[in-house]
Amino acid sequence: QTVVGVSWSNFQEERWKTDEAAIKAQLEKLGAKYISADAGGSPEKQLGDIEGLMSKGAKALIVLAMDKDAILPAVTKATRQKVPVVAYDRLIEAPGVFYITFDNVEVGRMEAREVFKVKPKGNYVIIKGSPSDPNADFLRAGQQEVLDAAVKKGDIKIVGDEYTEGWKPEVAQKNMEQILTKNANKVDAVVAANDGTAGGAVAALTAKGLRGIPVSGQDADFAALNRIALGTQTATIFKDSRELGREAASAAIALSQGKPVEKAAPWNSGPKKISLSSRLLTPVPITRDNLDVVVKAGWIKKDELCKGVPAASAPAACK
Amino acid sequence: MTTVDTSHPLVELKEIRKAFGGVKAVDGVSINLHPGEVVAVLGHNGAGKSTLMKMLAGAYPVDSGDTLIAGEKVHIRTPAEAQALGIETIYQTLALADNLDSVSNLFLGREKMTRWNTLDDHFMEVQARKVFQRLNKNFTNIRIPVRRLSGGQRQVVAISRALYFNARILIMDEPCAALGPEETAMVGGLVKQLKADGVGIFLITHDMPDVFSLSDRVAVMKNGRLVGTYRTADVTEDEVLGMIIAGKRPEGKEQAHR
Amino acid sequence: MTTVDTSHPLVELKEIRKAFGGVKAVDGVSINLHPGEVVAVLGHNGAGKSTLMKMLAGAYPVDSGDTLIAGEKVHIRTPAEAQALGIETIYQTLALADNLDSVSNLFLGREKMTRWNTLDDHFMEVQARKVFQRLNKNFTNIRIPVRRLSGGQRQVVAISRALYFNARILIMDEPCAALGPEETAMVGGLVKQLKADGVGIFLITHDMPDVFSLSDRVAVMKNGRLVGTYRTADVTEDEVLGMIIAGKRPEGKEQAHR
Amino acid sequence: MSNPTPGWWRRTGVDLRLLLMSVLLIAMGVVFNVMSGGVFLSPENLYNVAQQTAVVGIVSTVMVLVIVARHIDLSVGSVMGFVGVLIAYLQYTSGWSWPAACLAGLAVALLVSIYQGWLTAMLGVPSFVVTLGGLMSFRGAAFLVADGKTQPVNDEFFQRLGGGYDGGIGTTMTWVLAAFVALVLFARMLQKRRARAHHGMPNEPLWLELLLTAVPAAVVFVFAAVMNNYQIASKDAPQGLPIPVLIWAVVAIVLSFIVHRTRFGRYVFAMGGNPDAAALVGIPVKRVTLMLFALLAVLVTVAAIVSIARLNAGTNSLGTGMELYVIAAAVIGGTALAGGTGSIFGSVLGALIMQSLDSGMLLLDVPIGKRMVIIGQVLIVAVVFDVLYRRKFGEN
Amino acid sequence: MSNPTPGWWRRTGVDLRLLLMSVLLIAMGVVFNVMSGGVFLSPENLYNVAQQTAVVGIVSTVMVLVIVARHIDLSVGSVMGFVGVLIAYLQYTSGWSWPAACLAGLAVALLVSIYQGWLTAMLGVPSFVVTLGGLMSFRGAAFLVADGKTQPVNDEFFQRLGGGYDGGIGTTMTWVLAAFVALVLFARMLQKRRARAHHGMPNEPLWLELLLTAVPAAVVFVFAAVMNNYQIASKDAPQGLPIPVLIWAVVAIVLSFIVHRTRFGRYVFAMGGNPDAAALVGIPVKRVTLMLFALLAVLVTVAAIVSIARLNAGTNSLGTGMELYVIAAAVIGGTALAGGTGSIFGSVLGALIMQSLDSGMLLLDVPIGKRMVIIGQVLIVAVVFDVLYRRKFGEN
Ligand SMILES: Nc1ncnc2c1ncn2[C@@H]1O[C@H](COP(=O)(O)OP(=O)(O)OP(=O)(O)O)[C@@H](O)[C@H]1O
Ligand SMILES: Nc1ncnc2c1ncn2[C@@H]1O[C@H](COP(=O)(O)OP(=O)(O)OP(=O)(O)O)[C@@H](O)[C@H]1O
Ligand SMILES: O[C@@H]1[C@@H](O)[C@H](O)OC[C@H]1O
Ligand SMILES: [Mg+2]
Ligand SMILES: [Mg+2]
Repeated sequence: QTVVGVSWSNFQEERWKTDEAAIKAQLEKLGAKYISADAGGSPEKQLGDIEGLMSKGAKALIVLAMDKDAILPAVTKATRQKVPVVAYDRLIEAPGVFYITFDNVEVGRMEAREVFKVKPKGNYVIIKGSPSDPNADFLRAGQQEVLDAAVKKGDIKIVGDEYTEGWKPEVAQKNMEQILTKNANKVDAVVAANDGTAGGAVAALTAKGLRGIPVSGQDADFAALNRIALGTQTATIFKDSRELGREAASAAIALSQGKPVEKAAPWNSGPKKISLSSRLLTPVPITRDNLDVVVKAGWIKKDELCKGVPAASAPAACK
Repeated sequence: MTTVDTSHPLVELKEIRKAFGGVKAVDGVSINLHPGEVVAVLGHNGAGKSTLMKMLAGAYPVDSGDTLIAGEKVHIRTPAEAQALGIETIYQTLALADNLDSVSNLFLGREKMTRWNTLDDHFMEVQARKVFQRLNKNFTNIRIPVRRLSGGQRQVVAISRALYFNARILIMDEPCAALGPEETAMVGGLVKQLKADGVGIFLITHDMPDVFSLSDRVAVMKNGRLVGTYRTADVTEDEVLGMIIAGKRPEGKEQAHR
Repeated sequence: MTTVDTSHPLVELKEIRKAFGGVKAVDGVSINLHPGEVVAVLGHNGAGKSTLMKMLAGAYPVDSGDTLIAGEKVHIRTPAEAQALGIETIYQTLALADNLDSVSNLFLGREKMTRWNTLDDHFMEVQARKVFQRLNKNFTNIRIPVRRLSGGQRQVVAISRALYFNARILIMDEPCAALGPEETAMVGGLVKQLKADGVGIFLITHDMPDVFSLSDRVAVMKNGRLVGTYRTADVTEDEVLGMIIAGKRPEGKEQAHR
Repeated sequence: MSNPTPGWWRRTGVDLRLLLMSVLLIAMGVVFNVMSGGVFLSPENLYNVAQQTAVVGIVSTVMVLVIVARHIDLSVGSVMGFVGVLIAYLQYTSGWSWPAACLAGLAVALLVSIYQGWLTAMLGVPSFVVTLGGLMSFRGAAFLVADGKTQPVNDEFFQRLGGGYDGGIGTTMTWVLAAFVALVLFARMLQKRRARAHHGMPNEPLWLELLLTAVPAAVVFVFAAVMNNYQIASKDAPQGLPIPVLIWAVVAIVLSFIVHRTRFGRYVFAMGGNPDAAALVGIPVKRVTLMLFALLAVLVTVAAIVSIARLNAGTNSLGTGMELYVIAAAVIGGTALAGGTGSIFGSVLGALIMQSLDSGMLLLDVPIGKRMVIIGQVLIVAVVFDVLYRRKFGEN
Repeated sequence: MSNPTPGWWRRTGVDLRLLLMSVLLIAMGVVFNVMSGGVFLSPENLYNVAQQTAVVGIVSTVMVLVIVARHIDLSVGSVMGFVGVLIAYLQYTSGWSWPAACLAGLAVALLVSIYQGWLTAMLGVPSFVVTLGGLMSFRGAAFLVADGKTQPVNDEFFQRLGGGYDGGIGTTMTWVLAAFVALVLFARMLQKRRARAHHGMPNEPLWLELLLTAVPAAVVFVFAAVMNNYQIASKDAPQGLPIPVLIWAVVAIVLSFIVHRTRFGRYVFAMGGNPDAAALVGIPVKRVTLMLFALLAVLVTVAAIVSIARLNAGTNSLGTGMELYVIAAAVIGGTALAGGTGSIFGSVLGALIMQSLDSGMLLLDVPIGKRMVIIGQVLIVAVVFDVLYRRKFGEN
């Protein structure tokens, strides 16, 4: 029985639970064994975790890296021991790694695009992720790509751009409040790094009675989908973790048996331009109009999605 | 003040024992105290005097042995229980809360409350002023933390604590160790007055003149055991020293249990 | 042991002052000490005795005033500097590190080192054993933390510290406060022996018999100021008490500065 | 005089140290105001800052007592996260009503505090260690409750407990409350004078005491006026006092009362001043310690409720690192880590100073790294000031 | 007898408490091994656990001394992060050689420690507050160095300092080292016997001392054998002792030596036992405190170097929360927070116990939430054991 080790960066965001379930299920189906470790947000600890997983006999690794550079020693060790590594969700740029993701830069682009569609002009607030999580900067870079032209033209003014310590929603809330005050509440759109921080931003807006301001996030957290149904959040980026998890598990098994991965394609647009075999899944932006996607995908149950949504103003998916 | 019951000793300690880890600090000591009597408890350093008294004061639990107060067997488990029995203690270490003022320290653990069950600070201040006056006329800064008082003033506070609450039984553990001659004389006067009021007093001291001028009986301890108990009038200073240092009972003298 | 220089006093303190916040603890005190002499420093609680001595011992800096040792003006800023001048101190609070054993405490701050500059524990243990024997034959458990020793044993350690390093000047701040009669007698004997060796001693005490049996002169302080300095032989106990309590100089007696 | 604290201030009962801190706070406000072009002292921003400070402020008040009693609690952040997620979970996932969920949360918090208090009071394990363990354990527990999932809370009434859109008590109530507080201040002053006279103790001149009472009363009115001046654009009336701030104020007043007027408060200080003496004079030290931990549990629960109500959700990261800010607020407010000294009002000022600094720098767009550097150093400066102040006035 | 510690153990100089802890560690290893089907005690896993513990272990050794001296340092994690990023930044972005970068890092760490030590030793600000401020500030500083960007380190030699692929010292060297250590142990024992005889002091029977020396020597050999038994599949020789573990061992030995054989060590303990007495007997308390903080800075720098070498990168999150584990390791190892007692070897055991627990649970697939709950409680249990042990043997 093949043992596959999965190293998680941390479980603070709720989506990883779904990813885990998907990986587990797929491995079971393929007759492999799932073992895992969670680094609690610490790159140091993640190295130890991966070592532990290999001691335990992992023949393939799926790694959600906390830090794409700091993870390299573990990946090197694994490749040298001929244990294939699947970079899960976040890029790990080392030769031999198989990269499967919803590209974070792309997610950033989508977050910005969804808001930009609704508000092509005006004062934008950017709520960034944790200053100690490199992914926060990838997301931010993607957002900038989308907004850059409009910013240069002067259509969009970025009036607030703050990191959020530890991705903590309450910090995002406080930062949002101060940004609102600073700008006399003249804020027209919010691009938040994920659904947790979006939740903080929404709470700040609601408290000021500012309704109808577009806010986007990512992860399709249940709480965020519920907010979209309620109309307090505009969009979230649905990275169907179950698909990601399923594909990653299959890839890991294939690699451990020395077989090629289905639908793999070469990819080399990382910062170091190293060529990797990869599989890029497409994230789906979810708005009020296509909430049914997440329900149909079995991601969330309808009653959970529509909890507390008044029938009168309910989106189609709740009807 | 207190009604004096003479049919029983005020305090009877019987075969009291206490060990710390392997050290037998108090080892089968029996001793008693009558109303209006001063018993001087003597002994070398580490003899067990303070430990014995702390058990009576409820600061340490006894390992074994009986305690009788006015003829009734009691179990004193906490200082509060001892106080409820009328036992007041002046500790060798003074036992003051350095950050509180003299008034708060005087009433600590027994605060006077108003009818809304809040602290009655004004009442306490007025009372405190009166009590402190008895011992030291010049003691007026009673509202600053006792940490800032001189050694003598601190001792005044500690002694006043024991006086104010009308003790039946008073334990004084080297009350004059840090006092100057004037304050020492004052404490001597107080002891005599309390005696007259019928209070029973255990007095721990290393000072021979005090022993002979204040006590009715002496009880000498050595290495946790009681060497003997004698009427002060029956023994000489050398005999007392002999008991303390060598544990030698004076020849031909009878022990006295009352 | 020490060469005795008689042309100068061993210690001259001139117009020494020290205030804490607003309190003038020591207020213009001048006092001196000769080789082989014992000067008893007396006074009520809070008179400033310990503070004065702590300045000589380097524990507190002086606010103003001069200190001369064997005729030479010195600035004593730390206890180590005082020790280098041959000043040893037995503090009222003993000043022991409770978690270290008696040997370490004896040598604390002045450890004997091997030639590789590491602690020479064996040497220190052997020496310590000898020193402690002088004061107490039964003191053998010198390798357990002093926290576990009895009050008397702790005092022995503190006194030994001052003896071992061949003091020229010894400050004893109530060295017998916690001691039993036997140990007190022992310390008295020691004082006499050191005197004979030419050591100058400042002795702080509240005990009148000690004052009269041990000291050559008495210096009395009140409220931070010096009341007066007299030959012990010239004054009576009542006169001394009068100085301590009322700050009253005995009539018709001459002060003595040597 | 043997009392080196400046005599005049002491006689009037004014704590000079806290007065200086208040002045510092005001100065900071003015500087930020100028630098932010008048935004910092606007009613809106003051409303924000007051709200943002409430959660840390609530826990700080009781942390003062814990530190005074020579203990510490490093687990407050984790326990708050745990209890907060639990309350949100019970409402959202289990469908409980909010009062039931809050009571359950309180019960759990009390259990936690009894456990930790018991280890500390009965077994004598240092609270630093017990709560260091708790810091780790209850962070894990916070994750376990809802398996890491964010738990929204939607009850509109409940959300008001966190302030927010409908979370002010309105202008009328705010004025009434302010008037009430002022009344109490004056009544207390008069009652004190009467009691002193009755016991034959001298009183300060009436004009002086009137003045000294008028100043805090005026502060209360100014604050009320500011809160009543902030109106959300889309509403037809100003907000008035936000509920979290009201809760914080009530907590601070109750705790001040406990400190000054009850046995429990006095015992906590006595235990901090000299634990041995406290036991010897008959104070039930263990019981008081347990009660202290229980009080802490109550206020941590209150803080948890306010937090999740404010965020409209319970997240497993709630309260991470909060212990540091809570302790820092108490310490900036003059609570000595060695025990025995501390002031509830000081903790209020301490929390406000820290939060004003953070919010002020946010307005000025100071980037996160620099913000952290500055806040840490301000904490140190505050305590250096405290140390020098005490040294100067001979406190040690 | 007046000495209630079991007499026989005391005479032999064996610390019963640490012995019991070692037994606990071994028992834990055996249990995990059985439950994990033999993985836990495999050379590979032991090699990993030893490496993973090194960074926390290095800092813990000196944290013991800091706590013994009645101080605490809450800023070690942040300072390590700051210095680590700085060293990585100087190499990667500024292109310095690694030795130059490390020296610069050390210099900065020393500046930090002098600043914090000065506030503590000279101004008398409690170290808890100073380093609480430092915890916040230097985390910010870690971000500022490289603007939050991860700094890779690529020098292959430098990377070996962190262990990793080429980070073992090889079998031969490992055996040589083990033999050397054993030799020193025996030589020291003989030298001690000679010295005692020379001073006329009695010696224990030779067979007993031989036995007591043989046991640690044997442990060293077993450990060497285990490390020499782990071979990475793609390499043609086993790893031998990993360099971080070697560094940790050297640090622990040097610090033990400092504690037992130097003035500085004795003074640190004296200051912890009674700070007033220490000053009165002429110990230069301020200087010793400053030196202690400087020593801390040196070891924090070493830990930072090992960390970034191990990660091949300096990240601004480096060391976040590490202070908790460092303090916990010291405390589990028997260091009392009240000061005056502590043992370097104890901290080694404490760090190993925590890491083994974590790694063991990982092997058993215990999910993160539960793992955190358990680790926190183990810390508490260890200290409860300590408290009860001391009470039983009359230490208090
Ligand atoms: N809390 C304690 N823990 C351990 N041992 C103790 C404790 N208290 C006292 N002892 C020991 O018990 C013995 C008796 O001590 P105690 O304080 O009763 O002596 P004492 O007669 O009052 O002496 P002194 O004249 O010095 O006050 C001593 O050996 C002391 O070391
Ligand atoms: N460290 C200090 N800080 C503030 N005040 C002090 C300090 N040390 C002493 N004092 C004050 O200085 C005065 C003199 O104290 P000192 O200890 O010298 O008296 P003493 O004569 O030794 O008294 P005792 O007989 O009680 O030992 C007292 O009023 C005391 O309160
Ligand atoms: O999905 C997000 C992930 O990309 C980021 O790295 O961490 C936070 C998550 O919400
Ligand atoms: Mg005693
Ligand atoms: Mg004195």
